[in-house]
Amino acid sequence: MTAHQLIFAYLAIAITGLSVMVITRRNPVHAVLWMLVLFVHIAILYLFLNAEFLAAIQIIIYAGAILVLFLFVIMLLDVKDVEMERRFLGLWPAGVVITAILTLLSVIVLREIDVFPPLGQFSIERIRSEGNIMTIGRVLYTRHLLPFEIASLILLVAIIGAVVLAKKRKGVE
Amino acid sequence: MVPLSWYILLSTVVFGIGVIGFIIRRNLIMIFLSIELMLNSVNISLAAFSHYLQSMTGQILVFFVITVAAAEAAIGLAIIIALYRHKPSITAEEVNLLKG
Amino acid sequence: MNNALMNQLGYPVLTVTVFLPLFGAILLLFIRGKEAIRWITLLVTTLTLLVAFPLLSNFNKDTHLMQFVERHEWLPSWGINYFVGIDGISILFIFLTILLSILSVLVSWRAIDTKVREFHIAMLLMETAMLGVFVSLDFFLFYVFWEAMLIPMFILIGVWGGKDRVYAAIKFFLYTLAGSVLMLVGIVVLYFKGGETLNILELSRIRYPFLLQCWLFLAFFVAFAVKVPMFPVHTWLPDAHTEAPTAGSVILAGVLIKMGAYGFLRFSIPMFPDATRFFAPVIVVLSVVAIIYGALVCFAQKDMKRLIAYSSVSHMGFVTLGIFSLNSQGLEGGILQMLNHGIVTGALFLLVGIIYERTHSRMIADYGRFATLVPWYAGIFMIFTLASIGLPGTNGFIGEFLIILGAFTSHREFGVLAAIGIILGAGYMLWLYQRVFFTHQSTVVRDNHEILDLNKREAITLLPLILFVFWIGIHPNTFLDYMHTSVEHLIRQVNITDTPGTFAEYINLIGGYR
Amino acid sequence: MLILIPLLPFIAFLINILFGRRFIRDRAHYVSIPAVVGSFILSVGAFMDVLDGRVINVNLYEWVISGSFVVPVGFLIDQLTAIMLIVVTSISSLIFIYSVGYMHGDRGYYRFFAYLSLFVFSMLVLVMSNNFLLLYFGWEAVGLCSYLLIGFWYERPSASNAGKKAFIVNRFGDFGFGLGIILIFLTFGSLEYLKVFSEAGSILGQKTSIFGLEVETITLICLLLFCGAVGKSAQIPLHVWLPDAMEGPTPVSALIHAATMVTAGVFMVARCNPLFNLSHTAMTTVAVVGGVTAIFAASIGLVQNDIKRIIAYSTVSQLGYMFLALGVGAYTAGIFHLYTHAYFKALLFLGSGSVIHALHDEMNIQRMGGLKRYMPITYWTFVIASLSISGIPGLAGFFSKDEILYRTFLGGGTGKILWVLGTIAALMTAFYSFRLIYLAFHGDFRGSEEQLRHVHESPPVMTIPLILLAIGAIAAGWVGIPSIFMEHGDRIGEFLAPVLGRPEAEGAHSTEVMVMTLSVIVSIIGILMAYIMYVKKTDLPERMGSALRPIYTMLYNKYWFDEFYHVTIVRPVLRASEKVFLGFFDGRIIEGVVNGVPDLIGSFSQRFRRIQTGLLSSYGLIMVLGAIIIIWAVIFSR
Repeated sequence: MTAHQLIFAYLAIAITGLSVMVITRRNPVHAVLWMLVLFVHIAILYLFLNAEFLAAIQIIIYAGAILVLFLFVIMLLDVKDVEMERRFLGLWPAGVVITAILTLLSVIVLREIDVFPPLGQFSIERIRSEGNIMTIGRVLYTRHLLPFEIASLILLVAIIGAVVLAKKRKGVE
Repeated sequence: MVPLSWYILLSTVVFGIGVIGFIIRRNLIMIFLSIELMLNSVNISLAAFSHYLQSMTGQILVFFVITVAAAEAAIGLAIIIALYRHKPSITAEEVNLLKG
Repeated sequence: MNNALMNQLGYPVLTVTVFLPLFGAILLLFIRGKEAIRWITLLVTTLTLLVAFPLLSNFNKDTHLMQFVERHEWLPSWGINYFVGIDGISILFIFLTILLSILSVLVSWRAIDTKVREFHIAMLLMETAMLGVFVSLDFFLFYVFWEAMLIPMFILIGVWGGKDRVYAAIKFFLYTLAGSVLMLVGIVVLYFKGGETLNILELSRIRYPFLLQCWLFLAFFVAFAVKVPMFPVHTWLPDAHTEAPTAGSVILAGVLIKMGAYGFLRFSIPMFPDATRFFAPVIVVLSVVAIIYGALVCFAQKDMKRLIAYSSVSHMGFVTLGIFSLNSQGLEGGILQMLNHGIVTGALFLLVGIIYERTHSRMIADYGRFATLVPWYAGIFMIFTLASIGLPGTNGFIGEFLIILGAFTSHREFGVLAAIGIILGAGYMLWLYQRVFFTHQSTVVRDNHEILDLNKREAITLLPLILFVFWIGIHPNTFLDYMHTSVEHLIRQVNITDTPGTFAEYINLIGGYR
Repeated sequence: MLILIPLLPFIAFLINILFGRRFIRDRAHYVSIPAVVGSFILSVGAFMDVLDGRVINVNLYEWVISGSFVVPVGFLIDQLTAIMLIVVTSISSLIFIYSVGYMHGDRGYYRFFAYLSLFVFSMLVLVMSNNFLLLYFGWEAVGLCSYLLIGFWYERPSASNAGKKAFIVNRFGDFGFGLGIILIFLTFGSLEYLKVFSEAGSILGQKTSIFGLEVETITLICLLLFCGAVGKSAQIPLHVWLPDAMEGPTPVSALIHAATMVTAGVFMVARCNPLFNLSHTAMTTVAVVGGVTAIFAASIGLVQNDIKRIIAYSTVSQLGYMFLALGVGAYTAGIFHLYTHAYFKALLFLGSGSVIHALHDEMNIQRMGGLKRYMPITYWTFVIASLSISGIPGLAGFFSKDEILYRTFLGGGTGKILWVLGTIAALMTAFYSFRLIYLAFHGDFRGSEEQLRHVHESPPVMTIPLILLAIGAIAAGWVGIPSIFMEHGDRIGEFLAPVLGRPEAEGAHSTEVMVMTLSVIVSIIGILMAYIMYVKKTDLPERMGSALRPIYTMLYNKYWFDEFYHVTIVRPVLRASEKVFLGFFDGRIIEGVVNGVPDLIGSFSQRFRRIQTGLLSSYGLIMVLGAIIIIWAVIFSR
């Protein structure tokens, strides 16, 4: 068991535990905070996969922006205590069991995957030499330019949508 | 060297947890969080594949997933606010106007 | 005569006849005032008669080929073209349709007062669709008109009908649609099997394998059996008739029902001769059952229109019996009986409509001793009752006698059973006549309605029909002459047992006609 | 010229029916009588032509052409038709004149004369036609007129019921008749008399199978044709309509149900004698049916009390005689009896008509009596007619009925039995005829005072036809005097020979004399019995009646034929159509299916609706389940 594998093991266990913690918290705020810790661990994992840019994005955007947004909304809707108690739906054991089956099956299927398409030309050394961000930028703005523009459109739509939905309509109560 | 299958295993487990969260939680916001969780698990597997297959497409996809997640979170939460204004509680059961 | 299918008249008479009512319908959109609408519709329908008249005068009686043919590309990529023409079989029905349309407009002069414009537009659209079905020689065109026919009738029953008209309209529509959907499947199969063309003439020349013929025959049979209506699928007819307004009933009984039988003559028999010969006994049994079943049920009817509706089930049983006896007497008798049935039952519905306008009741029990009240009406009703039970000298007799003669030659026992239908027919019709006009049943209707005898308009409506009853009765040859060659041709087609000789005859014909 | 004979009455019909209501009203007879008399004169002219040998057979136009089935509209005037023309037109003229008086003041006066003219037209077409289809046309048209005329006073439910009954029972007969005509066409290829009768011999051996049983074609044809005759001439199974037809006005009964229409069946069988001669079985059936009907109807006539019904049953019985003659091959005797019977039966009906007219529609002879004093002409003409029908020598009935009995006697084994039946029937005929006379005309009046005051002899317009018919009843017989009395006295036999042929069996003179004397004795006994029972010992009928109570009730109720038909045919048809066909088939099965399918689909979709719970998590759960299934499929599909 090399150091590398040990760290991975820790990360894996941490991520799984944190995820469980996230979905079991009674108070949504605690859940969001645990989520934050989870995101940090995921960022570290990305580092191992030498995707530094992704790790940064994860922390800044995902944890920084989206979770903060969640916090704002949770604060906005001061959920009453009674809401807090009954966390789970009536038939929660059924849900857990079914999902367990789903996960099990997926694992069986995914373990079978052994076919490897030809390796791309971005070997690890090359990425290290140029720097992750440089490579992403070159690839992003050449082959994936169109998706990039569409992504910007999606965000624009999201902004307008959020404003329209959340705005207080005059008189419509 | 950590083999690729472990990463896949990890992402599947996290995805499973996300699904459980989505199914059994009553609070809409917690459902949203579970969705975020599911998305992150997908990101993990994408990143892993990008690393092992030495191609940047994986990372680009993760990048786009995050943007979409952001948009989705914004819209979702806006809907929750609109719902909340309509009826104080935001548990999934009350929101069943779509009942057939 | 290389172009064997030429158009004698030069100008496209069929297209004009078929689409003149449509043009009239469009015209109606811009006209205001109920009276104006009625007069314009009457004008359009009579104009159609005048336009169609040359068809009769220069119809060439001794060729079985299609006449007054028009052929234009419509959707060339699928081999669909606007291809119309008529022959001995379809020419009489065109005039029956036109005549009944005129009379329906006349009879609903006072009866229809709400939404007059829509009513007359529906009538004209109906007329175009019906004429279209009789003239079209391209399956696509045929199917378009076949379905187009349903919509106006659905509206006629659904809007201006009686109490539970919606149920009747929907039942009518679904019944026919279910049938014609199967026909559509048949058409598509034919399209591929017949060499990527929808031209009816070419499709009826090709000899399909026996099993395929059977399947296609059944598909078409369902569509036409529902329309005819043959025994098991007839229950839509009484409902449709009781709920339909007078004009609707006249058109429904006069023409729509003939579509099914016409379909047999135009499609089932020429295209699937072996299957026809194979299924003929089954259909003959069904027809005989329809005759006797229809007649027997009439004894139990309380409503006049339902009784006449069931009697037309029995009469159409005679028609299908005649057609599927597959000999010249039977076929000609069948076609003539379709004409007679259109005239007689159309007239009976007109009569019931006329008296309904005055007494607002169709129940036989409400009537009694009307002969003294409305003698002229009683006299005319007697004429059509006698025509309906086939008294010699009227048109009914010629048709029924030829049919029973034809049925007797091909299926001896069924001819005898069918003849029982004549006795039953006399039974229920005379019983109806007696209860309504002679015996003193009830004064419910007589007291609180001021009942006048026929006025001029109603007399004019009935006059042509009376004329036809006696004309066909005394001198049927004027009508039979049109059919002889076409029926001979049809019989030759059915009885072809793969003798190359006759087949060769078609080949050179195609050459010339192309 | 020839076409005018039927055309004149038809024109009269059109004029009366179209303009009757407003213009003609009570002057309708000015239109109809000239027409009928005109055709009578033309008929006499035609008779003269035929007398000196000119048989006319002309086709006017092609009526129906359909493939090989070609039927012309054409007329054939030969000896048989000539005689029928004379009978029909002469009696119609007299009855038309009589109706002027009888129907005077009736609201539907023009309608009555219109229908009568239509009837004469149809009867003439029937008689003159030269092919079976035109015969069928006349046949049904005559049936229509009898329907219209029986139900003339349609206010009375019994009248319109009787009319409907007559038409439908006739339709039963025409059902067989139509099939017979079709079979003729199929075997001979044509419907014209000349072609059919000339080729009659050619189909002797032929057999046809119908409903599985193998029957000789010629017998089947003859039986089917006879089936029509039975319907029209009211023989045994289909006789029920004639007594009810008495609901119509008396001139109608006289014309249609005595002289002309009912004899159409006899005429048709005589016309088709070439066919009937070929089939022995058909001939015997005709004879047996005729004989049985004769005695059966006569027996019922003994006990009836309604004056017109007695005469109606006497008509059925006399028709039985005619068919008996035809059955044994004596066609000329049959037609001769038809000829004489037309006169005295019409006279009987008109006589009873004037009695009813005088007593204001009193039909029951038990409530009449002693009318001799008030209505001498009617009485004497009635007596002449009764004597003639009973077969008293010298009068018409004797010659024709005796000829029939003689021919039957010669007709072999069955002939002898039928001859016995015939003689007994002759006894009954004499008895009931004179029972009627004694009850109606002799003794003291049993009606109401008010009737007595109004009793009067009928006006001349009614009595003159009675007298003329009485002359006919006497003189008509002299045309066929048997060879015993006068050398070639049987002029009518010779006249009809070319069409109907000569009967082969020539018995010795002695047997003819024996049969003749026997029949005279029998009729005299009948008259005496009637005299004793109804004039001398008037209590005898009650004692006899009570003694033979069961027989009396059976006869009085006409052997319960009507009730039998009602139970076996009418009620089952009505109930079946109500319950079985409309109720069960239409109501349950077909409607069930037609309405069942949409309901089924409706309920099915109802269940699906419940899946949409609106709960987010349940949707999630379903998605997961879907995923599991897909993955499972992927795993195990490889």
